[in-house]
Amino acid sequence: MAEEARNRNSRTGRWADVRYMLHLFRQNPIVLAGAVISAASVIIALMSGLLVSSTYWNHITPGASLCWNNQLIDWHIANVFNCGGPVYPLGTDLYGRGLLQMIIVAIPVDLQIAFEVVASAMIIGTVLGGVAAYMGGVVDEIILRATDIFLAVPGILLAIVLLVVLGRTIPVLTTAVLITWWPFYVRLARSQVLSEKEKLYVERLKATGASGPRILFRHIIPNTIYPILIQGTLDIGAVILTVSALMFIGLTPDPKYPELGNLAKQGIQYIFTAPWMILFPGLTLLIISVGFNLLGDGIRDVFDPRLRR
Amino acid sequence: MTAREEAGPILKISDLRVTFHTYAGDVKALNGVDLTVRKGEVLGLVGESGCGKSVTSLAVAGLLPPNAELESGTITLAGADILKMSREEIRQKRLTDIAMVFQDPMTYLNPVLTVGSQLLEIITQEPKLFLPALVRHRLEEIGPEGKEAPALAAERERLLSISRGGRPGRKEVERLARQYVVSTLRQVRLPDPEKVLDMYPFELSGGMRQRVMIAMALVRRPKLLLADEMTTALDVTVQAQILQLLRELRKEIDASIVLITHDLAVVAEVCDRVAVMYAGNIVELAGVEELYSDPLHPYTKGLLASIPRVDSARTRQVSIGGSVPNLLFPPSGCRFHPRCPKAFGKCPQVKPPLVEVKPGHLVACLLYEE
Amino acid sequence: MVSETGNLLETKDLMKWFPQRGGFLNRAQSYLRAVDGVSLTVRRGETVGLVGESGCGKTTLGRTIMRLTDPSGGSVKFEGKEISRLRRGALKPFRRKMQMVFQDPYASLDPRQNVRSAIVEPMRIHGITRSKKESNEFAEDLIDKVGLNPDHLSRFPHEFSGGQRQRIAVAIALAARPSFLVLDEPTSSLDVSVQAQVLTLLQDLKQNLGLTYLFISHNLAVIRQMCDRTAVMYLGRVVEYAPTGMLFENPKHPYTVALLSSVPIPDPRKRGQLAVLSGDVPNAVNIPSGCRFRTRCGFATDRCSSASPPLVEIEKDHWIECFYDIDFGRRSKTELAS
Amino acid sequence: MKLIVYAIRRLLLMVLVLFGLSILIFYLTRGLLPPNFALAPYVTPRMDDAARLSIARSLDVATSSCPSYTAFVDQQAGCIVPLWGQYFKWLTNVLSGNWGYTLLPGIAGTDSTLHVFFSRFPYTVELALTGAFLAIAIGIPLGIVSATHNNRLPDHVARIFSLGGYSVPQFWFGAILQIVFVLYIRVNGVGLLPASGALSTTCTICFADPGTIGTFTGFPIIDALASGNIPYFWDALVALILPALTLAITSIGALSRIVRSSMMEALRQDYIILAQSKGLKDRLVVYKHALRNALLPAVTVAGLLTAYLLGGVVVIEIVFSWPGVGNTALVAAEVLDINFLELYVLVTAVIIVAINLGVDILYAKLDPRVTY
Repeated sequence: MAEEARNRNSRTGRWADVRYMLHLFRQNPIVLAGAVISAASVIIALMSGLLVSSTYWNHITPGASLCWNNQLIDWHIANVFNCGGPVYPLGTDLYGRGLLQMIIVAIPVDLQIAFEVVASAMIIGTVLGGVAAYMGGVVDEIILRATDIFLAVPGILLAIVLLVVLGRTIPVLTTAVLITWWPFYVRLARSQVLSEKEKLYVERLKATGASGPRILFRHIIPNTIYPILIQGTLDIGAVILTVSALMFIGLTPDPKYPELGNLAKQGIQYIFTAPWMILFPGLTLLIISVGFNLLGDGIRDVFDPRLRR
Repeated sequence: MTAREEAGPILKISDLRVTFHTYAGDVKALNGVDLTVRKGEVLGLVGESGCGKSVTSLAVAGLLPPNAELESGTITLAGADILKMSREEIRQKRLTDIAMVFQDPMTYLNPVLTVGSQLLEIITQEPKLFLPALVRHRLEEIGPEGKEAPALAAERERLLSISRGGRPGRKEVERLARQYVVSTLRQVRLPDPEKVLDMYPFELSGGMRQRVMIAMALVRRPKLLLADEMTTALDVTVQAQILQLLRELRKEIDASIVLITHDLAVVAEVCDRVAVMYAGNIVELAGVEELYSDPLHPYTKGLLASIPRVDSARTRQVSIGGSVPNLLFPPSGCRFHPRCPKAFGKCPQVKPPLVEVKPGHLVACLLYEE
Repeated sequence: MVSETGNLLETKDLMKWFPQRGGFLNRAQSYLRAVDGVSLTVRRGETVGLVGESGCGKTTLGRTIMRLTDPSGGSVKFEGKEISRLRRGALKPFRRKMQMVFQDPYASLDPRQNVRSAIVEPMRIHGITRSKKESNEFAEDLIDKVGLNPDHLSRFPHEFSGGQRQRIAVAIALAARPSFLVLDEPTSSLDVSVQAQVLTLLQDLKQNLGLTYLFISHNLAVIRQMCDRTAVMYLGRVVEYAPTGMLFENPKHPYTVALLSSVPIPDPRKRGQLAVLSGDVPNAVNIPSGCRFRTRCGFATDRCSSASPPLVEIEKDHWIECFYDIDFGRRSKTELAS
Repeated sequence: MKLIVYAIRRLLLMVLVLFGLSILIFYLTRGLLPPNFALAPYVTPRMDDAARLSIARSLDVATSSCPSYTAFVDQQAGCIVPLWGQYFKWLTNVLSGNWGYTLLPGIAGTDSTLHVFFSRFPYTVELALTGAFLAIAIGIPLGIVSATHNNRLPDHVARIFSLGGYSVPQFWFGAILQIVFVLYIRVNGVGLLPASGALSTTCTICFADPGTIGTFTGFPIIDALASGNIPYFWDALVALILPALTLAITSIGALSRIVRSSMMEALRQDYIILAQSKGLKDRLVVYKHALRNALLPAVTVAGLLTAYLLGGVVVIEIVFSWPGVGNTALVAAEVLDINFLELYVLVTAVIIVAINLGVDILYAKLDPRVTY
């Protein structure tokens, strides 16, 4: 009833989505927090080079190894070493590098991998999944079985194998994570297109004489892109966690490499003597991941017509 | 007919106002609805989509969604005000007094539960409430004392002891409930009811599903049956079957029926009185023959003229201009005035009251004000 | 059936069977015979009604004629040319001439496409207009023809009411300058007061543009008001085909009679006259032998179950698929020579 | 009867998928690495070049016309069997259980890869199943509460809890638990819970001397019970707490989200209105009518979750020094013990595919509408 009435209202028209989003933000400030956090992490990543030199991670300050001179936090641990000198707000790591600076250098590394993986997975998934669903038959079967094969292996195992075989470099890492990720998008896009192509407007376009590619790429895919974008937003966090986990278990190009999981890895050995070393990089990962997840959840609510009242 | 008209009201709704709070704004769905349903009558509630006919029935059953706000009004069912009741009291009313039948039996029946499970749960959740009826029904089935098999005689003894206050076992209640439900399914002319109990809704045809839904209502022996677009999703031949069933049932049960529909032909077929709704108001209320032969409200006139008829040769369609208003921004005064061919100066300013212009014929239109 | 001349569309023994897959190899185990041998002619300039209950195959027939699904057998001739087996490219000129309007106007519009772009798209596909300016002018002309105004062109489907949306769908269908429209339940999802507006619009357009309609509906009243000739479908076959007036005044097939007498009439003085056809429509997978209506027919004989009744022209232009000429008033029947 | 046909069809499909996967894995490990890597698990340091060449020939890696081992290592023309030729021999070896000797440091050459894997695999299974059990036991009720209290306090709490679990790095959360329960909550001079390993004796609630148990199934908890050694059983159980909790907390989100959304979906359905209109109590409406429908998708997710945890425990095993295959896989990666990794991938794949099949059959049993 209310649905009917709203549809008929020309005044709510195109601004309905925007207005609804504002309404949601008002109702649910957590979503707003998600948007702020993800925006902030992207901004920090973009400004990283201005804040800290991008070669900072390669310097070693032997005298400042594992020290804490921030008076604000007392760790209550017997052997915390105060190195004096410049204040390191989050302490230093094994190589005497300031942890705060390292985190700032590491954020763009993680985000870049995540964005690359998610964007490529979305493109591959949408095209393959869309074609599979629209064409059906043998094409569908082949694409579907291919995803089955990749989905039968836990992603992290496949990534380990790839990194071992192809070498521990960032491009290999990105590829390895992408290889474990694309099948999900094929499945998602396929199911979206499958239900969308049953809609009457597709039938109408066929009757009009529109060609298959035109219907698929100009009409169906633009109409199914939102769930895929939402999944992409949610997956930024998950990809960052996977990448950092792979780095954490030691599949890094360089032990000093500025990546949040790798920073945490150094900390695990000193977990009882220098707990900040694992605490802050992990916390950064948590915050970024929560940010994107909250944002994704919020956008999903915006575009879920059934939740609207 | 006359005896019915003199009978007292079973349901009385007065000045009911309901607003839905949506993110886009407030939808003023009901704008002061006044309606009475008499004992034993079939009242047709007609109107187009969004006129508030379904909202009215949901309000009576206490099933409005959480974003609906009851701004004013009273709903009196057999003397008790429903709107003043607690959630639990309204639930009890739904269990025993008010039953609803909905449009699309496919989506309204739970797909993963058997028909039997969905029918029996009504009784088994509070067996005490139904026990006397179950026992009475079974005793009637067994018949008076005579030369029956000893098993039946023993059963009669057991039943009599229950009716004197004895406590039956769980199994006994379930058996009685099953027998009771089977006879209700028979009452809605469903072939092979025993088998239907163990079937899932998707295994039944549309007409059978609708009969199951009607049986769910009848099991409770309700005082008021709200049938919301009961035949809309059905094919004409099945619709004819259901309408015939409805005509037969009204002689067998003593419930008042409110038939909510957009189809004036269905109303003409089974109703005693008709209320026409438009944009949240009752605009006209009259006996069925009176309404069809002498409609007063311009909307009713337009509506009747715009129905294509199967019993007359080709004519050019007459239609009401414009479309149903958006209730986020309802028209002022009489809500029909923007589409009304007879609108005049006062119409946008004054909301016309529902007044009786002829005996038993009420209309809400400024044209008929003295 | 009728003389070749003047037939815009002609189907012969048209069939659409949907395989019911199952078993180990997922082979077709049985077929759902949605359309099971339909021969129908539509003359230039007329409106042919196709009526029947849900599942009778009327929509599938419309889709098969439109080549939205490939027929399993039989032929479809449009302007005398066989189109049921044409490939994509060869079919395109016919796609232009035949357009379709669907039941649910909201679902039949792309929600992310504005009205102008939706109307212009068929013109582009078929190269009907040569410039953007020309397309826009034609779009404005069309939107005016369907009773909306040019301001509406820049809006999106969700900004319109049901009736307006159906007007837009009609405008889009007309954009390819078709000569033939399949109207699939065009007013079923609309309110009564709006339904009449759209029906009137369709009648006017037909007259002004010289269109031919195939009007599919379950609503007998609408069919009576709109159509020149009417075909009644039951379980995938046309059981009666006659000029509309003749069909409604003097139905000859027992199913048509049952169908007509189960329609309630909006007049309380005529209440209680509904005749009730008992039982349900059989499953289209297990169609009864012989005459498919015999399981519910009050006049069925042994002959009905052993052989399929032929299509007989019982009076001029009035075709039925039955062995008997039944006098429904006196409940007597005479055998028809086939 | 029809169900059996369906199951057999799915089983054949499953074999097809595993076959495809074996090709993929074979290509990744053999096609991308020099051919002598294939030899490593089958040769011992004392072998001379001639023996190595003959092993290379017996594995169908070197051609019979290859003149010498050096020529093979240098990949001279005509010396290496084309990949597709190598594959079938590889597949035969794999299927007959001939995985060669392990290359793991300390035991290299003395133990078979197969034995090393299956002696450590039970630890991984035990951890994964406990984690999955906890995740399901917490996640499903959490999702239900979230849906029935939509946008009210319990929903917010449940959402934050599941979202937090979903967003937290596993290794970090494990480490924090270690810091808290070992470093900060100390009773009698030792941490409350054990920090690492599958059997720790240094924690407040551990038995100091659990003794030993026999090996029956390889699963420590089951073997301890079978040996009647309750202290050992207790210590093994206590050691599971932190790693299993980490696993559960970080996986709950996936489950509770799907339960929440499918439950909300179910509660919006028309049949809920009919159930309410019949005067049913809320309890019956929610738990009989809505939950029955909402649990259908949850079954699929719960099955998948269990399957994926078998491979997804790698990180947690490392943080908690858990003696399972995940921990070993990393060592294997360091020493390029390709066969161990292949075995790990294939075994988990078989289990994942099998669980998938089981879930689909269960789903078909639960939903009367499903036809095969």
